[in-house]
Amino acid sequence: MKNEQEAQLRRRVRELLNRGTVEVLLGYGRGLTGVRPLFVRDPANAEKLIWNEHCNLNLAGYLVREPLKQVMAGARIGLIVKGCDFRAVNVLIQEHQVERQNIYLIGMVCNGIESDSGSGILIKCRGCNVQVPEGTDEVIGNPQELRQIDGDPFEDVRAIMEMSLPERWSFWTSTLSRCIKCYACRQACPLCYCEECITEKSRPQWIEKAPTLSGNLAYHFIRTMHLAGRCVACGECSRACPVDIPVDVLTRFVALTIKERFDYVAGDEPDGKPFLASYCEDDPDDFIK
Amino acid sequence: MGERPIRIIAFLCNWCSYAGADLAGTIRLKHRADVRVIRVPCSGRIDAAFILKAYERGADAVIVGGCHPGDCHYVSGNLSARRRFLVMKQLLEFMGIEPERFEVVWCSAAEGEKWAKIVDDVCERISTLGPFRSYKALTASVLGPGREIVTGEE
Amino acid sequence: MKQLQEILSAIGSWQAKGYQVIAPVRRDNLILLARIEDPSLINLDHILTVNTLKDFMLPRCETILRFDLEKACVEPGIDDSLPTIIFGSRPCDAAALSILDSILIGDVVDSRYAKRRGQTVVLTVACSRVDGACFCKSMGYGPHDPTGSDIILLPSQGGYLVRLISEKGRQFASDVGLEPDDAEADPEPELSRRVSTDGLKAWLDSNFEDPKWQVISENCVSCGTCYYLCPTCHCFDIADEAGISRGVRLRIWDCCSFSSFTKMASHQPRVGKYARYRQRVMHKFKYTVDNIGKVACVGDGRCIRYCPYGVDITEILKALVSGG
Amino acid sequence: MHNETFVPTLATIEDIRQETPDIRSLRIVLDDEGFRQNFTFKHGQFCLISVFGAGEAVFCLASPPLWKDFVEITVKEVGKVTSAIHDLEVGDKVGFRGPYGNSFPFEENFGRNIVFVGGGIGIAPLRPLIWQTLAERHKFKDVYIIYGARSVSDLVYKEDLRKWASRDDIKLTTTVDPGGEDEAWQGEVGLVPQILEKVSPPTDSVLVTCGPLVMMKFVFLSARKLGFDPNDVITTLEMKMKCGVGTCGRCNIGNKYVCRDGPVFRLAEMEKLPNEF
Repeated sequence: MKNEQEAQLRRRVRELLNRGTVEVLLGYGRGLTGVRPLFVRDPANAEKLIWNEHCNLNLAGYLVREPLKQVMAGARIGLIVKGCDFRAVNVLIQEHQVERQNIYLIGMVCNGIESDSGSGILIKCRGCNVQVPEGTDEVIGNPQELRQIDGDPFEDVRAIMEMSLPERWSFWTSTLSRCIKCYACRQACPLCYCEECITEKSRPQWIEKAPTLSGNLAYHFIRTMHLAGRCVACGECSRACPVDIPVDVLTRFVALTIKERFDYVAGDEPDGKPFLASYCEDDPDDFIK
Repeated sequence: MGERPIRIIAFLCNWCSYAGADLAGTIRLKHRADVRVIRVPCSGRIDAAFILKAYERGADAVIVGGCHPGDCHYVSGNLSARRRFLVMKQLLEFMGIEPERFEVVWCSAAEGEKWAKIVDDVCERISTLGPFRSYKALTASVLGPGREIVTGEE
Repeated sequence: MKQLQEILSAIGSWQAKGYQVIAPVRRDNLILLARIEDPSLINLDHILTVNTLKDFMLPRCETILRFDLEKACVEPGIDDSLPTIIFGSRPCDAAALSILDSILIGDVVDSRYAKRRGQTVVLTVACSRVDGACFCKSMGYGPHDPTGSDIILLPSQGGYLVRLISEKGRQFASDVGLEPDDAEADPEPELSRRVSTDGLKAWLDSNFEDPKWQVISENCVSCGTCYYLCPTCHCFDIADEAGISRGVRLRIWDCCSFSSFTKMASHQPRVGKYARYRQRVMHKFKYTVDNIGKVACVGDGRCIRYCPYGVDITEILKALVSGG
Repeated sequence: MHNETFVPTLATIEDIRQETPDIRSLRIVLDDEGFRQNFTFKHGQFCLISVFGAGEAVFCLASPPLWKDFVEITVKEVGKVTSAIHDLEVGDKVGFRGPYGNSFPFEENFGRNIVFVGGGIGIAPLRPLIWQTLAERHKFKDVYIIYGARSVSDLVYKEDLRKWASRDDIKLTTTVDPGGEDEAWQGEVGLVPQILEKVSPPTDSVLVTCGPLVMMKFVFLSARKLGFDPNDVITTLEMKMKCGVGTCGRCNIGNKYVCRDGPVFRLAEMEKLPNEF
């Protein structure tokens, strides 16, 4: 089947680079087994860009990392986003990490991302309401060809919520015992951009440096708290984990809680207020004595 | 039973809840002595790391306390904290920690009696629940038996 | 030729004598090297395990010492290392041990590492399959290479041939009654991934400053995956975990891609992601060569397989030496 | 005694001298008698000191090997371990590992002029060599010491400075940065490299220097300008270190490990290393 969307993307990127609308563009390229980030500066290299149902990566994190972070001021950086990735960009804008006028967003109409393991459309895509990204500088793809993606995007989270407390404890402790503290989850997260992570602070040392179970639990708990109201459920953390820890189940549980209790979804709009940096007089307080 | 007494850490804001706890002592309200209080400037200062560190160092439960809404010395520290505490409480439970081990309380400087009652209630529930053995077991697991990190001052 | 069962029963008999057996087993969706009690759980249907032998020789966390300040007492961490049989790891992982040996058992001896190595017998099961990330041949090893192994089992017509490599291996084999075979093994599987190291060292010797370093490290997000899964990376941190008066000092894996790795209170000598990535490449392909005469890479390909963002060391080595 | 590579031996703090508001020197006595009696080191080597619970950090041995029965270290409060050291009192226990690293050349410089150039706490690693040189003073020609700090109160080893000033076989010049002088100050005012150029020692001397990184870079420039051979300019480097024996992997500058191949380097060697320190 001809990939018209990909062809159109390459055409547009070539134009944007030729015209100088963007100086560098970050999109998807081919990797050993699937997709990897591709920086395009030379219009001729636009041919190397790919777009297909395996373009799972959320590239927004590169905006706040070297080398793009350094060229951010004044430069126009092109970024290819799916509707869900755009939420991460919005959070970065809300938190003043990225200036909207410095980036040029190409939104891809998306029919859902297939899992690499062949188990169908990813859980994170279920119930997607941003298949056609809105608010990007341009959209590539045909909204007419979309199919609705049904299902519960929190199915894996709810599976754990249905467990008893001891079952949950044993699930998390046995899963987290595999953690080697490589910090791939943190580095992959588009929203973990702190110059100095709390794990690196030594006075006091809040989180044990060693990959002991207590240190691992503290790390993942605190990281999840730091993503409360910020996590856009892109799943980069779990995808990056070399030992298969479902890190995003933690952050998505919090996202679900915040959605249900506060009707708040992270990154829905660029001028939204960060969840934990704001409050309402009538926020829930039924848990307080 | 017959084990070491339970140990509960309370992080209380300087302006209301700490003063409330202080009042409970000053007017000699009889309440359980298993709670150690750590004073913080505002409930807004209480970070998730505090709670985890308390468990790591042997706390069987943690109480966090702030001013009633509207009374915050810094206007809204407690209201921001309220959101965070809700998430923390839910997340602890999601990871399998009994909800009794993390309590949130609003307590004014005049509510010595409320504080005394909360302390008694929490202590009672934690005594029934028992020490937080599952958390203490964590430090031993990766390093193997006999090599556990002993940081609690048992 | 021997069947797997025959070999496993020999190993089982050594378990009874107090040896621990480390072998590949399935854990959820992963194949990991782990201590096993039941040899029947051994899984040899893998290309490579996620973790490496480093996990057992230079563990991700070990207690150097424990202290009790009230008693003014400092004592070395309990050494409960056991005589160990490693079974079913691959030739690249064994080769990595020979590199670690040269580094950690040199002028200065890393006492814990040396002790563990001394009481470990490595029974490698050579590869009958490889994948697109494997490039051991390019690093001078190969799917049937015996470097670092004490005994290597070569696949042959559905069974295995026993080849005794080291004195330790010969001793072990005679103790368990494992006879060596001299029949011909199946041919080595072909590797599709190749990289030439011609000119690499010379290029690294004279191009510490080069704009290419910025380009090749562009995709890297500075996580520690490639380090933690690398069989030869051995950098570590030493840190105390303590309460008020009692605690432990731990040796923990550390990683040159973290900016905290070289950060001092007074200054940071290595600034920038590209500089940290350069350190990784230089360390493996130049500094270690200068210091011990070996490249610190065995071509196991884990860094390629597990990098979340497709950073590919062979592609990078090619890009570095290529003109332009 | 154990033979574990990374387990320190216990030592006791015998004396503490507050050098400046944020620098103190500790006199440390090794507890194990056998180890103490056999303990020896060379000027320029370093040790690792542990404060149990805070961790371990690298310090140069700041007393000369000829002072027996104890060693001294000089510590500026900058991070976790150094702050913990600043909280210690006489009688407290620390862990000691060492000596590690190479040392300053000594015998090969007999018959030559020696110029010591120190800045701030950077004089600490030079101190053992200075005292050793003075102990064998007749084997050298002229001895220059140029030492500076930000201000008068930041000068360390004030007692040593008095002793050196009172000897007529040392050409001692002390200096403070402009604005760092007080009313009683009788030394120079100016940055160390400037004073080095002003003193202008003969260029067939051996120049040994240590100080803040910026100062050293300019001292090297000045030394070059004065005409020193880079083989005769010697310094000692500091990098983050954990193991002390060349395996933890963080103190390298190019293929040289500061803990094992250093900390003492000649300018000629350093010029061949990548600029990553």
